[in-house]
Order: sequence, then C-alpha cells, then structure tokens
Amino acid sequence: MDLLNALVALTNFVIVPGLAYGSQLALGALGVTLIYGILRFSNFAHGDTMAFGAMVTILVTWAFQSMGISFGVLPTALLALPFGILGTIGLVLLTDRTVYRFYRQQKAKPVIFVMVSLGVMFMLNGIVRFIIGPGDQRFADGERFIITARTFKQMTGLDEGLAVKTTQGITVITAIIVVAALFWFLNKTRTGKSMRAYSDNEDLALLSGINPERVVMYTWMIVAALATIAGVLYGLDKSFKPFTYFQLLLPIFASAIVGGLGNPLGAIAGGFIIAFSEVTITYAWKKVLTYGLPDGLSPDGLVQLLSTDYKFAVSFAILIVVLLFKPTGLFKGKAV
Amino acid sequence: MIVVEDLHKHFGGFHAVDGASLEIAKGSITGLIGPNGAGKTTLFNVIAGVLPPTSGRVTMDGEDITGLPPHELFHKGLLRTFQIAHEFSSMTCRENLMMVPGNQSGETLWNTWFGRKRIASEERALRAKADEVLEFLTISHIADLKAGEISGGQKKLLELGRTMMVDAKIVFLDEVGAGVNRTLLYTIADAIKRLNEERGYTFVVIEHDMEFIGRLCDPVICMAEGKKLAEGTLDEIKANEQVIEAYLGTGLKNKDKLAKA
Amino acid sequence: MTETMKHTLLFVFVGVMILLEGMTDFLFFSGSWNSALVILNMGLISAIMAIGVNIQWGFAGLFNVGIMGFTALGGLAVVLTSTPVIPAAWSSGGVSILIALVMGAMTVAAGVMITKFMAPGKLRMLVLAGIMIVGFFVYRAIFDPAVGSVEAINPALQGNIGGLGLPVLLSWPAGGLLAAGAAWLIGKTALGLRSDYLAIATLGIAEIIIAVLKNEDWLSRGVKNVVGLPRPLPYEVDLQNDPGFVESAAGLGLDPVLASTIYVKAGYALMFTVVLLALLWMAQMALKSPWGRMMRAIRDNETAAEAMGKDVTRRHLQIFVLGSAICGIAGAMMTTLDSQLTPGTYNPLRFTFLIWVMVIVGGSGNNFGAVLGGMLIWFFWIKVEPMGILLMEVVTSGMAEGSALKAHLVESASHMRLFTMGLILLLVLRFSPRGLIPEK
Amino acid sequence: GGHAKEVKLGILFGFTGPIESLTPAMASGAELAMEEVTKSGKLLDGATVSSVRADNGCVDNGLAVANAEKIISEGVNGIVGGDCSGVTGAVLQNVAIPNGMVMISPSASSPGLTTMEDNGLFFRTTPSDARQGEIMAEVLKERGVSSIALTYTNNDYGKGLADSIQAAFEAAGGEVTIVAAHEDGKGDYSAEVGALASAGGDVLVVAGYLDQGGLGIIQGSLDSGAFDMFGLPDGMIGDSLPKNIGPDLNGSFGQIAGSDSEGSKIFAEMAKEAGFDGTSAYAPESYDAAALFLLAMQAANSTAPADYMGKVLDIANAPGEPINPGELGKALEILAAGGEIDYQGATGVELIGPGESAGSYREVEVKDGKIETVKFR
Amino acid sequence: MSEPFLIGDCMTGGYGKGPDILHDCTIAVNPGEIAVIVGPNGAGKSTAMKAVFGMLNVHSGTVRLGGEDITALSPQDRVVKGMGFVPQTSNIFTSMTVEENLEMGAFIRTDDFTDTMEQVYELFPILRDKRSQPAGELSGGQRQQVAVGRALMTKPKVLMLDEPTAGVSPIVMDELFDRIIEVARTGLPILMVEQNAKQALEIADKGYVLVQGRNAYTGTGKELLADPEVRKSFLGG
Ligand SMILES: Nc1ncnc2c1ncn2[C@@H]1O[C@H](COP(=O)(O)OP(=O)(O)OP(=O)(O)O)[C@@H](O)[C@H]1O
Ligand SMILES: Nc1ncnc2c1ncn2[C@@H]1O[C@H](COP(=O)(O)OP(=O)(O)OP(=O)(O)O)[C@@H](O)[C@H]1O
Ligand SMILES: CC(C)C[C@H](N)C(=O)O
Ligand SMILES: [Mg+2]
Ligand SMILES: [Mg+2]
Repeated sequence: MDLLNALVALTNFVIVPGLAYGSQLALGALGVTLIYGILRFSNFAHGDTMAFGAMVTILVTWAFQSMGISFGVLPTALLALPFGILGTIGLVLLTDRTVYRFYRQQKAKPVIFVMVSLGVMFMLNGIVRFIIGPGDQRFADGERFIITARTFKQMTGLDEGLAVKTTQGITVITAIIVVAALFWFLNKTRTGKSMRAYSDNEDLALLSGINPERVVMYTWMIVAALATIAGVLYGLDKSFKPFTYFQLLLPIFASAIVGGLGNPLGAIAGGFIIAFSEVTITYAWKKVLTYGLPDGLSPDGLVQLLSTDYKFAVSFAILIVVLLFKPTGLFKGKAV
Repeated sequence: MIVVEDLHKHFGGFHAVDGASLEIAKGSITGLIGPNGAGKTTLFNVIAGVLPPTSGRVTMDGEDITGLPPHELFHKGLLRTFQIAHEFSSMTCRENLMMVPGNQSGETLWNTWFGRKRIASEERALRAKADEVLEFLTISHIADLKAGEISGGQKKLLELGRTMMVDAKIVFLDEVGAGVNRTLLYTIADAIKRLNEERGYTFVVIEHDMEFIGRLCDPVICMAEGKKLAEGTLDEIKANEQVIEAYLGTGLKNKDKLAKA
Repeated sequence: MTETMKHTLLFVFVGVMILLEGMTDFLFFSGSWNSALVILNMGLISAIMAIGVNIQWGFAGLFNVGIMGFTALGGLAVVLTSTPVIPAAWSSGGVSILIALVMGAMTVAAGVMITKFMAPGKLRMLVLAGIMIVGFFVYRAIFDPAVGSVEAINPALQGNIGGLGLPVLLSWPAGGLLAAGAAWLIGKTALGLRSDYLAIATLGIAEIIIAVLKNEDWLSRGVKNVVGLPRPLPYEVDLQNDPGFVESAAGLGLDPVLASTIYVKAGYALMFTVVLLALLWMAQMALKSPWGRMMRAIRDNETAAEAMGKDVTRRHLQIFVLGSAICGIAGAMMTTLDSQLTPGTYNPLRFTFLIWVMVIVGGSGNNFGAVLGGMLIWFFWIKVEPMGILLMEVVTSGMAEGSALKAHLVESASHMRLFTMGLILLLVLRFSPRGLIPEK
Repeated sequence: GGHAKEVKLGILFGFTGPIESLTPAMASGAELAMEEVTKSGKLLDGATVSSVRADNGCVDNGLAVANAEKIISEGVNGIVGGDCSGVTGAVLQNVAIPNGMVMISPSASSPGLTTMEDNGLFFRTTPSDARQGEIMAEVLKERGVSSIALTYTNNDYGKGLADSIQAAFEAAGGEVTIVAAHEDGKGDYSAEVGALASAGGDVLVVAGYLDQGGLGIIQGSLDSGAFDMFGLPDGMIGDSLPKNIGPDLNGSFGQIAGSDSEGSKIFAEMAKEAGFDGTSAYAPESYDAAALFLLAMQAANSTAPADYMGKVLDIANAPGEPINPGELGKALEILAAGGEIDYQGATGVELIGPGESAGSYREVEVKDGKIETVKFR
Repeated sequence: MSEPFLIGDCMTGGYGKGPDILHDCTIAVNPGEIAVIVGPNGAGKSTAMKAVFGMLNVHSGTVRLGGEDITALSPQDRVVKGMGFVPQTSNIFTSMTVEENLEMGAFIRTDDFTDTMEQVYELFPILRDKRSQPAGELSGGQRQQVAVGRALMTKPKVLMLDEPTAGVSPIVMDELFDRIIEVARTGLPILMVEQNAKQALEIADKGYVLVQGRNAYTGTGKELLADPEVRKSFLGG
C-alpha cells in the first residue's frame, strides 16, 4: 500500500507533469529544429511565433464561445486551432517574403539570419502585445480534469492523489500524433525528401529539379503549424501570456540542442530530457521515501539533491554534460 | 622514416583501415594507390593525427607519433594536403600561404603590440616567399583573390603551395593531381622531384594518374580493403594480377563504339 | 564616396545624434546633456562589450552567447574588490567558506585525475563515485554552517563576506581577471563544441553564473542586491556643497546641480573612452598582425589550420579568455557606473543578444564596426521608446479624439519599443547585410 | 513664488518586462490623482498636472537610469516610481540624488531601501517587507496553522519577504517545511510544486506576484492536489487571482497594506469609473504616491523638490484633516489656507521615519471568488 | 551546319559583380555526341558549364536547348527541360544515404525508376554495398560515383559532367568512360569537362580548349589530340 502511495506521489508530481511539459517542449523544439535543419539558422522568433499562433487561436476561441459553439468536454480552442494555424502560416509566409527571402538570395551567413530573426522576434513581440495585451489570458474550457486528485483518492482509497488534466492528456496525445505525422512526411513523402535534400545541399537540390522556394514555403508552413499547436497546448495547460512564450524559448532551444539540431527525433528526446531534468533533479524525495521506507528510516530532511533555485542551472548543466560527451547532441545533429 | 605497424581504423563496424603495415623510406617518393575506398585517405588521416587510430602504431624516425595532434606533427616536419581542398576561403591566396610558417613572432599577442618592427621585417620575407611559390605554381595572378573564389584546380594548387612554404621533412599529398591540368601537373611532378632531390623532402603521394605516379614514385604501394596489397616499382605493380583486377582494369571495353564518329 | 569617408560619416552620425540629444528637444530628442551623457556612457561600455564579442566571433568564429555571465562576473568583481572589509564575516565563516571551496575544487580535480590516469572499468567508476560522494558531503559539512554564520551577520545590509576595500578602479582589471578565469575553466571544457552547440552551452553557463549570483547570498547578497558601491568620482551632492565647485560652475554660467551631474558623467565618459581606445588599439593591432591572420585561418577552416601547425584548441582558448575578459571589464565598469549589483537584472536579451545585434549590425570582424554598432544600437535601444510614441502619435493624429482605437494605440506605445527596435534592426540589415562597416 | 502653470510628474514603471501586466493599472492610478487635481484647479493657483510616462523595464538598470534622466530633462517636478526595488535603487542613487529629485515609489518594498542613504529624497507608499512578515506570521498563527511551505519569487522583494515570514513564523513556534524560490515568467512550475508538495505543510505561503510565478504555483498545487490552502502576501492580492483560479481558492487568506479606511473602496469606485481595475496590485499605492507629490507641493507652495520634500511626511501623517481619494481638491484648499491634513488616500497612508509606509495591513480572505477584508492589523 | 541540340552561344559573364570570366565563349553538343572541354585551371570551364545551366548571369549570349531559347530559365526549370548536371564540387547530399541520393536524382520523374537505379548499381557496384550509408561517409572516388549516378537517375536529355573522373581509380574511370560512351550512343548528348584530357579526348567527338574564358581551339577529339601545341600546353605532352 505504502509502495503504491509512493508510486502515485511520484507519478502525480513528476511523471505526469514531466510528460506534459516534455511534450510541449518537444513540439516547440521540433519547429526550431526544422528551421535549423532546412533553412539553417536558429530562429529566435519561434517563441513569439508560438505566441502569435496561440493568440489567433484564442481570439477565434472567444468568437466561438460568444457564438455558443463548444466542443463538449474538450476545449473549444481545439476547434479554433485550424484557424490559428492558418493565421500563423499567413504570418510566417509574409515574414519570409518580406524579410528572410532577401537574405537567402544574398546567401547570407547563418548568424545574419539569427540576428534577423531577433528583429522579427522584437516586432512580433510588439504586435502580439499590441493586439491582445501583455496580460494573462485564459481560454481553456470544457472538462478540466480527466481525473482529479480527490476522485482518485476516493476511488482507490490511497492517501495520495493522482490528478490528470484534460489538457495534459490532450497535449501528450497531440504530440504523439503530430510527431508521427511529421516523421512519415519527412521520410516517406516526396516533398519531405526534397526538404531534406534542400537542407543538405541547396545548390544540388536545384540541380535535381527541386524548387527551393517551394521547399522553404512548406517548411514555414509546417513550422507555423507546429508552433501554433505547441503554443495553444501550452496556453491551454498553463495560461497564455506573451512574456512567458519568450522565456520558453530557452528551454526549447536547450531541447533542440541536446537532441541534436536538425534532428526531429532529437528534438523530442531533448524535450523530455529537459522537462524531466527540471522536475526530477530538484524534486524533494522526502514524501516518496517516507512511503517507501520502513517507519524508522523515514528521512527528516527533504532529501532534495538541489534546491529549486538551481532548477534551470541544473537542466543547463545536464545539457552541457550531454554535449561534452556528444558534441552535436544525442542524435548527431548538424552544425553550420 | 615512417613506420606504420598493424594499423586499424574502424568506423562503427566498418574497417576502413584493417591492419595496414608499411614503411616509408627516408628520401623516397612513395606512391600510394588503390581502389576508391581502399582506405588511403583514412590512413593519411590517422598518420596525420586527424583521426585517432582504433589500434596500431605509427613511428617517425623511431619516435612514436601515434595520435599526436596535427599541429604538433606539423612542427615535427610532417605536412599534408587534403583530397578535398581545405582553403581558408575568406583570406587571399597570398595570405593562405603566408599563414603557414610556424613560430612567427607576430603570432604572439604581445609582439603585435610591442614588437611591430620585427613583425614587419618578417612579414616582408614571408611575402616574398609566398609570391615565389605562387609564381612557381603559375598562379601569381590570383594572389590577391579570396581563396573561396578560385577554381577547383587552383585550390588544389594552393593546397600544394602551402606545403612549399616551410622546410618539411615529409609531405603527404592526397590526390594533388585530381582536377589539375595535366601539363601543370607534370610541372608539379618535376618540382616535387626537385624538392626531393635538393632539399631531401620525403613524399608520400596518393594519386590515380599512373603517368604521374610513373614519373615520380618509387616505390609504389597498392592498398585494397584497408590493407597493403602489393609494393614495388610501378612496373612490378602494374604486372600484379590482383592490382589489375582490383584497381587498374584493362582499359576501355567500348572502344569499338567510337568508330562511328 | 570612398569607404573610409562613408565609415567616418557613420561615426559622425552617431556623434551628431548624441549631440542633438543634448541640444534640442525636437522630435524624440530630449535636449538634456545629462541624458546625452548617460547614453554616451552606456554606449561606450556597450562598444567595449561589442569589441569583446567581435574578438571571439569576428576573429575566431566562436559563437559565445554567454556574455551576460561574464558581465555579471565583472559586476561581482566590483563588490569583491571595492566594498569595505567585513571582519566579522571573515572571523565567523569566511575562512571556512574558502576552505570548503578549495575542498570542492580538489574533489573535482581528483575526479579528473582519476578519469585520466585510471584504466576504465568498474573499479574506476567505484573510486570516482566514492571520491565524489565523500567530497560532496565533506564540502557541504564545512560549507553550509559557514555560510549560515556569514549570512547571519546583519542580513538586511550585509550578510555576505564583503570585499577587500580597495579602490574601485582596481575592480575593472579585477573584473577582467575574474571573467578570464571563468572563461578559462569554461573554455577548457566546452570549447570542443561547435557553432550553436557552443552557443547554447555558453548560454547555459551564463544562466548558471547568474543562478549562483542570485542564490549564494554569502557572496554578494544574492537577490537582495548590493547597493551604494563606492565610485571613482566624487558624489554630486558633495560637489554641490563644495563652494569652489559651485563658484567655478557659476563662472561658466551653470547651476550647481546641472554642473555637478554633468561633471560626474563627463568624468565617467572620459574614463570609459580611455579604456575603449586602449582596447580598440590593442584589438586593431592584433587583428592586422599575423596573429589576426592565424585567427581568421582558424575561423575559416579549423582542420586545415590545425594541419598547418596552428594549435587550434589553444588559440580558441586564448581568444575566448581574452574576449570574455573584455566583457568582464565592461561588466565591472557598468556596475561601477550603476553603483550597485543587482543579479536579477541580468537577462540574456539585454546583456547577450543586444550585444550580438551590435556586433552584427556594426559589421562582424571589424573592430570599428563593433564600436559603431555598440554606440548606435545603444542609442536606439534607449531612444526607440520615444520613437515608438512618436510613431503612434503620427499614426493616430488623423483619428478622432477619444476613439477606442486611438486610446489603445497610445496605450500600447511602450510595447512599440521592441517593435521599433526590430524594425530598425531589420532595416539596417536589409541595407547593409554585412554590417555597417563590414570586414575587409 | 512664481507658480508654474504646469506641473509635470514622471511615471517611471516597468511598462515592458516581467511586471508589464501590473503597470498599466498602476500608471492609471497615479494619473487618476493628477487628473483629479487638475480638474479641481486648486493646485498652486490652477496649475495643470501632466504625467510623463517612461519605461524602466522593471529589471533593466541601464534603461531605467537613461529614462529617468530623460524625464528629468523634460522638466518633471517629481517621479512616481520606480516599481521594482532593483531599478528603484539604481535610479535613486544615480539620478534622483544627484539631481535632487524626489521619488515616491508605490511598490518598491525591499527592506534594503529603508536604510539607503537617500538625502531625504525617497519615499514609498508601501511598507517594507520586514513588517509584512510579522503580520503574515500573526495571521497564520491566529488561524491555527502550525506548519507552512514557503515559496518566493526570486528577487529582493520575494527573498526579503520570505526571510521575514520565515523568521517571524518560526519565532512564533511554527514550522517552515521548505523555502523554495521560483523565477517569474517561466514556463513551468512542476518542479517547484513537486518539491513543495513533498515537503508538505498545512498551508502554502506564496510570496510572489499574482499574475506571475505565484499564479502558476497555486494553479499547479491545486491541480495536482498538493495544497488546497494558500497564504497570500501583498503581491498575490488582486481580483484577477480568484478570477483566474476559480472556486478552489476559496478559504485562502492573506494580507495587504491598507488600513481601516474607506479609501480603498472609494478608490476602487473611482478607478472603475475611469475605466481601470483599482484593485490591481499597487494601483492604489500609485494613486497615493502621485497625490502625495501634489499635496506636498501645495503645502510648500513650490514645485521645487528641495522645497516640498520636507512636507511629504507632514501631509501624510496626523495631525490634520483626514483625506480620502476623491478629496484632493478639498485637501488642496485646506493646505492653501494654511491648514493641516492627514492624507489617508487609497491605502491609509501613514509614513514613518525613513519615509515609508508604516504598515497597517488588512487581513483578507477569499470568499465566493471575492477577496474580502476580514480584519485590520 | 544545323543548330546543335544544346548550345551556349557567345556567352559573356561572371560571378556576381566580379569581372567577366567568360568572353564570347561558345560550347555546344549534339545528340549522340560527346563533347569535352579541356583547359588550364581557372580557365573558366566550370564557369562555362554553370553558365549553360543558368547558375550565373550571362549578360550577353544565349543558351538554346533543342532550338528553344532557355537563357532566362532558372536552373530547376532547366532540369525539367531535361538537363542533368554534375558539378565539380559538393555534388552529393552528404547527410542522405546513397540510395536517397539516387532517389533525389529522380526527383522530377513520376514514372517508376527502379530500373534506372538498378542500372546505376550495375555500373557502380560499390554503391549497392553502401546503399544505406550516408553519402558523406564515402571515400572521394565513391562520392564521385554517387554524383554521376544521381545525374543518370534523371534520365536527362542532355548530361553535363564537370570532371566526373577526378579522383576516380583507373578501373572505375574506364568503366565510367565506357558507360559514357554507351549512354552517348543511345543518343544522349554529353558535355563534360575533363582534366584526364587524353583519355577524354580519345572518346570525344568534339573538343573545346578554353583559355581565359575564350575558345582557344575547337575540333574533333582526334584533331586536338594530334595538335602538338594543344598537347604540349594542355594535355601534359
Ligand atoms: N567518417 C566515416 N564514417 C564511416 N565510413 C567512413 C568514414 N570515412 C571513410 N569511411 C569509409 O572508409 C573507406 C575508406 O575511405 P577512404 O577515404 O580512406 O578511401 P580512399 O582510399 O582515400 O579512396 P579514394 O581513392 O576514393 O579517395 C570508404 O569505404 C569509406 O566509405
Ligand atoms: N564563386 C566564384 N566567385 C568569383 N569568382 C570565381 C568563383 N568561382 C570561380 N571564380 C573565378 O573564375 C575563374 C574561372 O573559374 P572556373 O571554376 O570556371 O575554372 P575551371 O576552368 O573550371 O578550372 P579548374 O580546372 O581548376 O576547375 C577563376 O579564375 C576563378 O578565380
Ligand atoms: C511592483 C512590485 C511587483 C514590486 C515589488 N514589490 C518589488 O519591490 O520589487
Ligand atoms: Mg581518398
Ligand atoms: Mg572547374
């Protein structure tokens, strides 16, 4: 029984949130990694693209809600998601036309692209705040929980509860679907392969009859979709606030890098590594140990490896250690 | 001078160099031939310290140099060129050459601030030397072009030129000839010979052009599948059945079809 | 127009902008010499940081995104060198803290030794784990109580080990040294990484440095901040109370408040300019020498440079340490200028990416470009807010008074700051994609 | 002496950055007071008051100092701000003191500012966190709480507050199971919630900001069933919290600066009319900060900082006619006539020695999704 | 003389804003023909090839394919028109497997290309062994084989090769030339740059010698081989 309690406590506070957060990071990192792999630069505007996508979705969600449209137990935002994706696709294609294309034609160095993406980030930053404001927005509706801690306790008679939020469930499921679809697309379809070819050798792709502008366009479209999905799932699970999306950029990049830039598998693994390292390293094992160990042995202290102050430091330290052994990430990423 | 003993280099499960043992005599120009993928470049890379060997030993003049980093080997007089040209693309061709000599006093930060006289005179000498090399390679006209913007063959020449900037003991040339105009290549062959005779450089030359090898190399070593297959003069090698089968072939089969034209 | 002319004009442009800031309140200018000098001073510091980054990136192609960390270490150096000695802290626990830190370092060193000299295998793992665990507990056993007692001393104002009580100007080189030391350690471990991997590693290390600064209260009070740091110039208030000063100010027709504030700021500007010029000269000499050529070769093609006898690892380390030291010096200068160390204010956008923008906009690989970029981008960083507001005013001028849209637009004007910054950045990069003063 | 027809007050807040969502209401609060005074037409023979907003990024010293210089050069007569303690200290030291400019901060609550050498130029309408810790401990004890978990936002405010809560609560015999920092504006707080839950405790005290990390921590704790009762210091008090969290927050309690004055209610009304949320954190304090400036100027009959700085404490404290929000006109009249006032304002202002709010607090509890005042301390 | 199948006619142009590299340079090839370009390093051979393929600005002169003026088309459109090109350097997708490289060669094809792939594998048996290895891990000569194989996958109407035999072992070179002859005899015109000039000119129907961006000598392969001047200056005696 006690062992069960320990297990439930661990699941509730480490595994479930870790999975959800990991999926969110993974989806974000996928976008970053695709841009890196195919267009060959680190896109700092990605966080704000996520915010933009989420914002459009929220606005449409509100419109739906005011029209009385709902999605039953699921959040209405899922219905609005396609619109958000479309809006974001429009936005990124527009920025590509007006901004990035010029540098592509100039064959500018990656670092120029990085700076340009910083510029785009600043502007998006302003636009998003301008439209929806800097504050918190909540737009989740429908059933909040798949199971609450209280119900779980009643059902099982355990001391510890296990809560799973609907949004957590949706996040993980969507992440799996999206990732599977993406893999199929990249490795099996003609367009997907042409994207990989372009990412490898632009000039040669040209010689194979691949239209580079098309590849770029598809890439942006996929990235826009990924960014919107990630942004909305994140917003549903926590809350929407432009500033956090910028902050999210750091762990997202860390995920993409730890897995190996340009490698989709790596992005996913990276997302979970970063998420779980954040959650586990600073976890206080007191509760779990108290349940798990015989009475006399239960610990006095918190049994915490490191205090939560160092949460980020720790995930970065893990990142650095991984890189020291695998200099281009776990899955052999690219380096331009 | 260089002794390679039972050298292995594995990439994952693939044995690129698989127990190669060979000796390179001081003052020789040794040719290294073999089919594509025989492991010649990999062998070079291991000797030159770019890749760590999986096992085996390399000695130079009796000194164990296995796994030493390339820059240390350079200072021991071991130079190499790259099969795929590794130019410094944003620097001019002249600068590409001038950077080569080691121990330039201008490479110490302190001197860049407080020893500028000395640097200036050293630079003059270097520049003269670089121009001489460019002249020799018939590419004086590209001295001030960025190395990233010269033709493929010119890059190869530049690659060779770098080894001529210093007094080397042994130079490894990895297909300097591929992509170089034949007339020029044979001039280069003469130069290599001269360096060898006059300055006592030892050369190891990978090349697929038998005429070039013939003019230059004795002995010739043929590698296949990561091992030494045969060694001898070019004529001996050319007569070797295995070498013919694996590497030289028997000439064009479709010659007859040419008649039409 | 020749290149040199164009580049000189760009510098003149920045100079004129700053002068206008002081002279007129037309458009977005404020017409205050104080304001102009504040911009100038931070601009000078930014230019120095940009030189540091340019040395690493422009010369050697090292993608260091940990500038923030080195800047912060520079700031820490100011606290450690210039704040008064706190004898109580040393008697109660300071010494033990030092011992603990040495112990920790020795544990790590022992670990490194063992991995180096013992054959791999179970035994090595065991010994390693043993040393690490024992080391960790010994370290914590000495460290924790010592920290506790140091932090207990007058926590509202002190609670840290204090400084050495040396003149604050000494903290600038000290900042450089501290940053250099950290860079050496980091470089030893992380410089094997390439491009964006190095970037994220340095970014992470910078975050770790900030985390330490924020959470180790015994060191520099953590997030409680150190305020009122000593400074190399007299206090304005003292000047205002100094009859001699007031008199000479009056002689110039200035009121004492204005004269004193400008006097101090101009003093800083002078000092910063001296440091900037010295560093610029040194960087320029280095760049134009065979050393610079070697570095460019390394940047272009490491494998080939290595084969040509250049010790790439060592050179990378050298330049990483140098560039970081310069950032450390700039960090110390900045903290001196602020007279306070506030770890919470270090965020990567402002202290790392903005500097990168400066370098790239200025023209990477070119020291003058870096300086220009530093001054120019800093000017805009400060001035985009009024520009944004101006922009909004222009946009809304046609709208009806009191319309909701107009209100919203005006309300959002301050968010237009980042927007405007982005716009400027994109425009500059559009018209000179290789930077304003590109590498030759 | 020569009355300016226009009085300018600078508003130096973090309009961008980590507390950008609080600052609009704060600025509106300050401007509400200015507008009220302008409308009354009674300040220094009918001077108008205008505000000059400037951004300090909350955490960007460089920007803050530059913008402070800028607004001073634009001729402001006083600065309402800064908001975050870090930049406030920077601006005070580097701009205000050298220029002899008065600053009244509505929200910089770090205890460190109490002892800062300020030449009498710095005031704040919020009490130092040292005081709040004691109050929080009292509230907890009275409610029979014997053990708490404590989390704070990792800045001088959060840290200072957490330290004082921990000290006071332990002194009162309570147990603090864990003190864990959290960073604001981050993506995920599962790690913090996990650690806090494992440590356990009757109540989770969240010394953070209500729309920042604090919100995330509470949400996470409720969702995972880690805690269901929360202790809420000032940074967490505001209507948006119960609105965002929902009924689960009912029963949680805390305290915020403010005395038994009707001021806050009046202010909330006035704010509603003016179209912003008057219960938003530090909006009332901002109103008071601006009002103090204007009243002090009136009392000194001058807009020069050197003249009116001495009057701030006078008008804020007894003796005199108590003044509520909306009564600034009346106050100006009294002062013009040479009378005395005791400014109460929206937060029951009472300034003590070093020029900061004395620290009366109201204890609040969330009931039916509303924050209700239970008691004053 | 009738219009050649592919002709770059009097092309003048250079890279970006730099000086002109090509001066009135003409190269052409007819169906069933092998045309070989030789010349010293830096003569502009690769540049001429790129110009024909539309990868650089030609500001005077035209490129015509089967009588149609294609001067204004983008490279990828020329691929669709049936042109195949193997550049001198970076001519493979290093991160993709050998097989994927070949597949990318067939990118514009919508029909079943397994036969062609089979043919390529027969031509270069080593590629079959390495089919699922990333091409970047191959030896220099193996890469060259992948590159040629990739171009063959297109089933082009005209094939342009920039030094296909550089770094290739004699046996593979012979096979490559054999194959080129075979392919040419099926009617596919082949235009190539070669430094193994003697061998190349032996199989060439037409030879061009370029010097400093200009046509210096033109003739049949035999003629050029026989010309003592050409032999001495460009073919290594
Ligand atoms: N990094 C690597 N990973 C995996 N296999 C490799 C790697 N580098 C080389 N190989 C393999 O090792 C073998 C030998 O390659 P190497 O480059 O040494 O050949 P080579 O003899 O120089 O051939 P060539 O004459 O074509 O240049 C090849 O089959 C190649 O596929
Ligand atoms: N990307 C480029 N930008 C600018 N100039 C270039 C570029 N590539 C080549 N050049 C110049 O064009 C001239 C011709 O180069 P090209 O590559 O056509 O020579 P090539 O005849 O193919 O020589 P090789 O046999 O050595 O490959 C050279 O002098 C070179 O300097
Ligand atoms: C506005 C508040 C969030 C500021 C906080 N009280 C501080 O001192 O930093
Ligand atoms: Mg090779
Ligand atoms: Mg060529």
